[in-house]
Amino acid sequence: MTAETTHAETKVVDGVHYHQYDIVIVGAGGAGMRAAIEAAPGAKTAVISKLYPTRSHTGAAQGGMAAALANVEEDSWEWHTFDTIKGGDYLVDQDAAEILAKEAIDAVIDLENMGLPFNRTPEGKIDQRRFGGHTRDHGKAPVRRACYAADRTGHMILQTLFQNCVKLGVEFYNEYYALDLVMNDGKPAGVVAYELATGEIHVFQAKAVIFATGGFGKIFKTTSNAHTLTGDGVGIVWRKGLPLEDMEFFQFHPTGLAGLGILLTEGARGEGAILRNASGERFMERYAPTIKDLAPRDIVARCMVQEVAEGRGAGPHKDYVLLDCTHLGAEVLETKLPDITEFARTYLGVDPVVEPVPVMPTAHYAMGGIPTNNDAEVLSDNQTVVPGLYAAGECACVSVHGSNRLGTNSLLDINVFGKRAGNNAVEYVQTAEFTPLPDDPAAFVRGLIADMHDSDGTERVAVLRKELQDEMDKNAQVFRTDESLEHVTGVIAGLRERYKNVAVQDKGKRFNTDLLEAIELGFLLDLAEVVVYSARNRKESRGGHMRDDFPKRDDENYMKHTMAYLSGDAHSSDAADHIRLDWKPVVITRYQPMERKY
Amino acid sequence: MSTATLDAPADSDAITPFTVTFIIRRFDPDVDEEPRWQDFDVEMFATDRVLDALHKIKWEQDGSLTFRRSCAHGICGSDAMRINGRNRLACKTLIKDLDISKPIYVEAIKGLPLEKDLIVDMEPFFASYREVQPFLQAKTEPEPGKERVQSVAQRAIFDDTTKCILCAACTSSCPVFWTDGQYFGPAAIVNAHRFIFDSRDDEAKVRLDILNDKEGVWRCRTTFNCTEACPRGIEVTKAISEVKQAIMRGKP
Amino acid sequence: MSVIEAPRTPRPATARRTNWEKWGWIYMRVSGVVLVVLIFGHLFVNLMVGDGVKAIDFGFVGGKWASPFWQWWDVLMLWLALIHGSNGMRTLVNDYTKPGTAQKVLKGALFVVAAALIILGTLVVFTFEPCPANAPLELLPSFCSAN
Amino acid sequence: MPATTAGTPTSPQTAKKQKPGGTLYRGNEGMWSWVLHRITGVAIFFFLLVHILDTALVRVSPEAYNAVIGTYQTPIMGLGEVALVGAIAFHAFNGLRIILVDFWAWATRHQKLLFWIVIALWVVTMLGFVPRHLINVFSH
Ligand SMILES: Cc1cc2nc3c(=O)[nH]c(=O)nc-3n(C[C@H](O)[C@H](O)[C@H](O)COP(=O)(O)OP(=O)(O)OC[C@H]3O[C@@H](n4cnc5c(N)ncnc54)[C@H](O)[C@@H]3O)c2cc1C
Ligand code: HEM
Ligand code: SF4
Ligand code: F3S
Ligand code: FES
Repeated sequence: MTAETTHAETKVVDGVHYHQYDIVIVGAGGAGMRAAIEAAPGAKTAVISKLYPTRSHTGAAQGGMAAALANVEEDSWEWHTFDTIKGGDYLVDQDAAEILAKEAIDAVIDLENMGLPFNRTPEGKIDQRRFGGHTRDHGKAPVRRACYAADRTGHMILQTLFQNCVKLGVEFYNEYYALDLVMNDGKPAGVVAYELATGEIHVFQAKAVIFATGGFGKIFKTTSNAHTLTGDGVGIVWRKGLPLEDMEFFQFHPTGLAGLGILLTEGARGEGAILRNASGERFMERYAPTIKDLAPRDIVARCMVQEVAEGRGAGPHKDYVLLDCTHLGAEVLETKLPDITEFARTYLGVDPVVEPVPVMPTAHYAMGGIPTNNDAEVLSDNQTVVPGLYAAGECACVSVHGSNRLGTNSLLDINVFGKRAGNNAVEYVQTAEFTPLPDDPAAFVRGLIADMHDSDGTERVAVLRKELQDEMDKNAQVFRTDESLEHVTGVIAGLRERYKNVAVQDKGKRFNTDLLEAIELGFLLDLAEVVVYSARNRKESRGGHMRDDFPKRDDENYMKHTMAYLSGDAHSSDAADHIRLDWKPVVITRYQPMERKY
Repeated sequence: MSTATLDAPADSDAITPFTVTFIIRRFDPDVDEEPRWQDFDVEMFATDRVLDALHKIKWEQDGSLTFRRSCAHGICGSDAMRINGRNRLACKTLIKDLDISKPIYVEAIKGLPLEKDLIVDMEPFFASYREVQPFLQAKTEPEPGKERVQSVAQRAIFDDTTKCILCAACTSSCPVFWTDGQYFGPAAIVNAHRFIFDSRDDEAKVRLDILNDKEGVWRCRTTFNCTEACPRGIEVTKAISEVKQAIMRGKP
Repeated sequence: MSVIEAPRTPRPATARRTNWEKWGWIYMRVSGVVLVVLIFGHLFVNLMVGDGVKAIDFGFVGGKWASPFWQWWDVLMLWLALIHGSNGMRTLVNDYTKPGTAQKVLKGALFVVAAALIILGTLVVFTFEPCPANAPLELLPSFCSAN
Repeated sequence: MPATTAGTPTSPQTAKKQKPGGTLYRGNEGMWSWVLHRITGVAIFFFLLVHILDTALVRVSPEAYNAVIGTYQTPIMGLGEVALVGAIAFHAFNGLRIILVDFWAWATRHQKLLFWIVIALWVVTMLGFVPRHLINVFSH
């Protein structure tokens, strides 16, 4: 049928394949493909993805994408800006939030015009629905702002973007793992990737590189994130000595299926579902007497964990609470919440119509990541831009989400900043020259792979990873104290030592996923260390970061972004030896920090 | 493929693991001439998924076992494979829904070139997907800054086929596709359907023309394997029939 | 958005032949419905009425074909069934062989066989002589009695 | 500009060996009805070829025709005719089922039920035909 794609290679030296593109995009999720749609028509572009594009985790998103279209009721992007800032517990850069809210409208319309099948109003316009934290007139009442396509908004976004990439003939390198960013003279010179199918190494020389590699929820055990969300992109940038921003802020969504972490949308509680402990008590009444189960995500998550910690958890191991939907009736469940109903039935064998569903908070979204400015340009410190290096999506931190992201704002983020990254990269490469590659740009990756491949170590990847995830869940999840963080710091240090002795069993070249899991574990360990280190340093509670020993927000000392740098000996076991923390001021334009009350 | 049994496992079932035998069709292109079957015994809980079993094998017994997976809850389409002779997603197939008194057979999907263990080359699959022009082609420009208008009813016509996650469970279950792999296959037709019946699209004719081909819809022999294999519950054969009728009518 | 040319411009008109696949598909269905009547009628009259298969002989056939009704019935059945069958066999050939010489040969053979048998059958039915000279009278249909 | 470039590059045309096989696919009514339809279709086709040729013998001579048709009346061929009629009946009824499935959404959803109706009709037909036919074959 279709002529087989042959990607132009410039040369093959010592088994390393060289390619040259103006722009290389790493990651083919929502952010990566949105960037590609801007970049490909304007410059020679390649998209490298470790998964087939449609496998990216953007496809898992259900709820919707926020934009003040005002299709069903009065709304304005200013209100959206305010909600975003307040939702992020005022750690949001307000100029960025303004861009997000303002460009949201175009972002949604772009998607519709590209073919996204949004649900419609009776007049045939894009339908909108309510979502947590989105209000009219600065908190007066909930507003219908989330544009949605059934409960498959993320799926539709991912498919639509992929379809348009097909239309534009975007060049994809699927199942290529980017493992290194080649920097030269403070500028990106290219990306080194490992081809999963063959085990060959490819060097992509590029004038501009865009990272869009998604999140890193897999540092936790219980997570709504995919197995493949191991934070490779963030880790690659970190290893280059570039900073990471606000890494301590991770969002825990209250209602993940217990033990599995598969997400049950906030909409369930919106429809009236109730959280109960083992004795059937509606415990949220005790913690939040007025709004009860509809308290913000961070608060609910914290209360659930407390119930379990105090022995009131349900189940054989008393390790979860129950989401009771039985009083909603089959009708509401089948029509309004069909997906979660199916998930509960399929994965827990629990029918929400007749039984309460076991739930526990699940690691959901990384607010932190690679710092960028509003043009999606990566920063090497508080303001210096790395020319030609861009980041967008969950791996980036603009920061539009501050310390707590509002539901539906991430699908928005990937579209707005993905587009900006693409456009700006095109503009940049018009005038930029290729940065020369060093003599052997693949040296680092070749070494990494060879070491891993040939290691005769005794440690197993799965064992280390499980220990990391278990300990992160126990110590750095919803509740954090200096003690728990100190403990997990020690654990990570130990794991990093043992990681040096890790071995893979698969010694083949082709589709060596064993080897890949080992490399991914390296990124997980690095990032977990930064998360914990940053968290220890923030002695306050704000948004997704809840310190039991410092339960209050402390604007005086901590109204600022954390910037973590890799310095010194990256392999030393003591984090303090190689992580340096700094601060970056929060951009405040219009809204002064207030106490966050709903 | 909604879950067959809804009865919740008795509590004791849920907490006592039992041993399940998996017989997996292995193929390592570096050493094997032909695929071979290999047994693994795994401790499982009733609520575990086949994907969990594969992970347990990979992580605890044999690191070289190779398969694709990502989301682990049936939305990314990575892990279509043949489980006890039928195409399913490993992450959506629970142990309790299988007969564990007998070994569970796991093998790669059929009809696409086998690369390693449970991994096949998906490129021919995506090639026929691309062939049907799976993207919106509208001749009229919408009002600047506005959406194209589409009624709720117009949107409903193609709703079913928008659910596709391109997992290939359907195409690789199709007996016609197995014979020579030239047939476009149900997934490509489903994705063509999604645009042919979208009121905003103006190029339905072109797609109908593409599918009115030797390797197009007429090769479908209504065996319904595709419909039964689809993890998203898409009525694939019905969609194919609708495309056939649109071709006969000459318009959607 | 499209600075580069959309990669999938409609296929060149040359690739668009008259589409036999569609007509083949429709034909299978139309002929199928008609064949149900023709074949079941044929089977019923030949196998169920009277002594069934035991009663079939030259005389029986001659008796039937004396009537244009049965002549046309059988000719129609011949045409429809043979074309239906050969087109069905063509599907099988498409499925189980790769494009190439072997496939061409098989399809050619199907065509030749079907065409030959259709011509043969049609000629037989219409040029059939129910009362050939020199044949023993007891083998012939009853109406042949007196020459 | 490469014509289509939305795919994974694969190593230049390494003619990949297709390795079919593995276990038998466990399809349901739809697949097995198709298998039977195909087998019966082919069987009928080959019978038809022979049947046209033997019938054509009426043009040769009454003796020739009767000699050949006589073999149709032996008990063994009698059983063969049962098989033939069984095949035709199934192919015909299932053919009608396929046509319904093709043109009627309800039938597309209820194809399994229709398959069992086909089987039921087939059984009824055979119950009507087989005894009568076998009596004809084995009597006299
Ligand atoms: C269950 C769930 C529900 C959600 N619901 C909502 C919602 O309703 N509304 C909302 O706004 N947000 C929601 N979110 C959040 C939102 O979906 C994600 O934050 C967003 O989709 C991330 O998109 P992305 O493009 O940054 O990354 P992803 O879509 O995760 O894509 C990452 C890409 O990077 C590639 N990649 C990674 N590492 C490498 C490497 N080393 N080399 C090459 N490629 C690499 C991957 O292959 C992939 O293509 C939800 C998240 C989850 C988990
Ligand atoms: C009795 C009435 C008949 C009906 C209702 C009927 C119906 C059909 C139909 C609808 C098909 C198409 C199947 C599909 O597209 O999936 C078909 C295929 C076929 N038919 Fe018939 N048919 C009949 C008689 C015959 C006869 C007499 C022959 C033999 C000469 C025959 C041989 C075939 C063959 C070989 C196929 C192809 C099978 C395949 O592709 O799998 N049919 N039939
Ligand atoms: S139609 Fe169903 S089975 Fe086929 S690719 Fe799409 S989701 Fe998978
Ligand atoms: S399995 Fe194949 S034959 Fe048709 S009904 Fe589905 S495409
Ligand atoms: S792992 Fe995503 S569909 Fe199974």
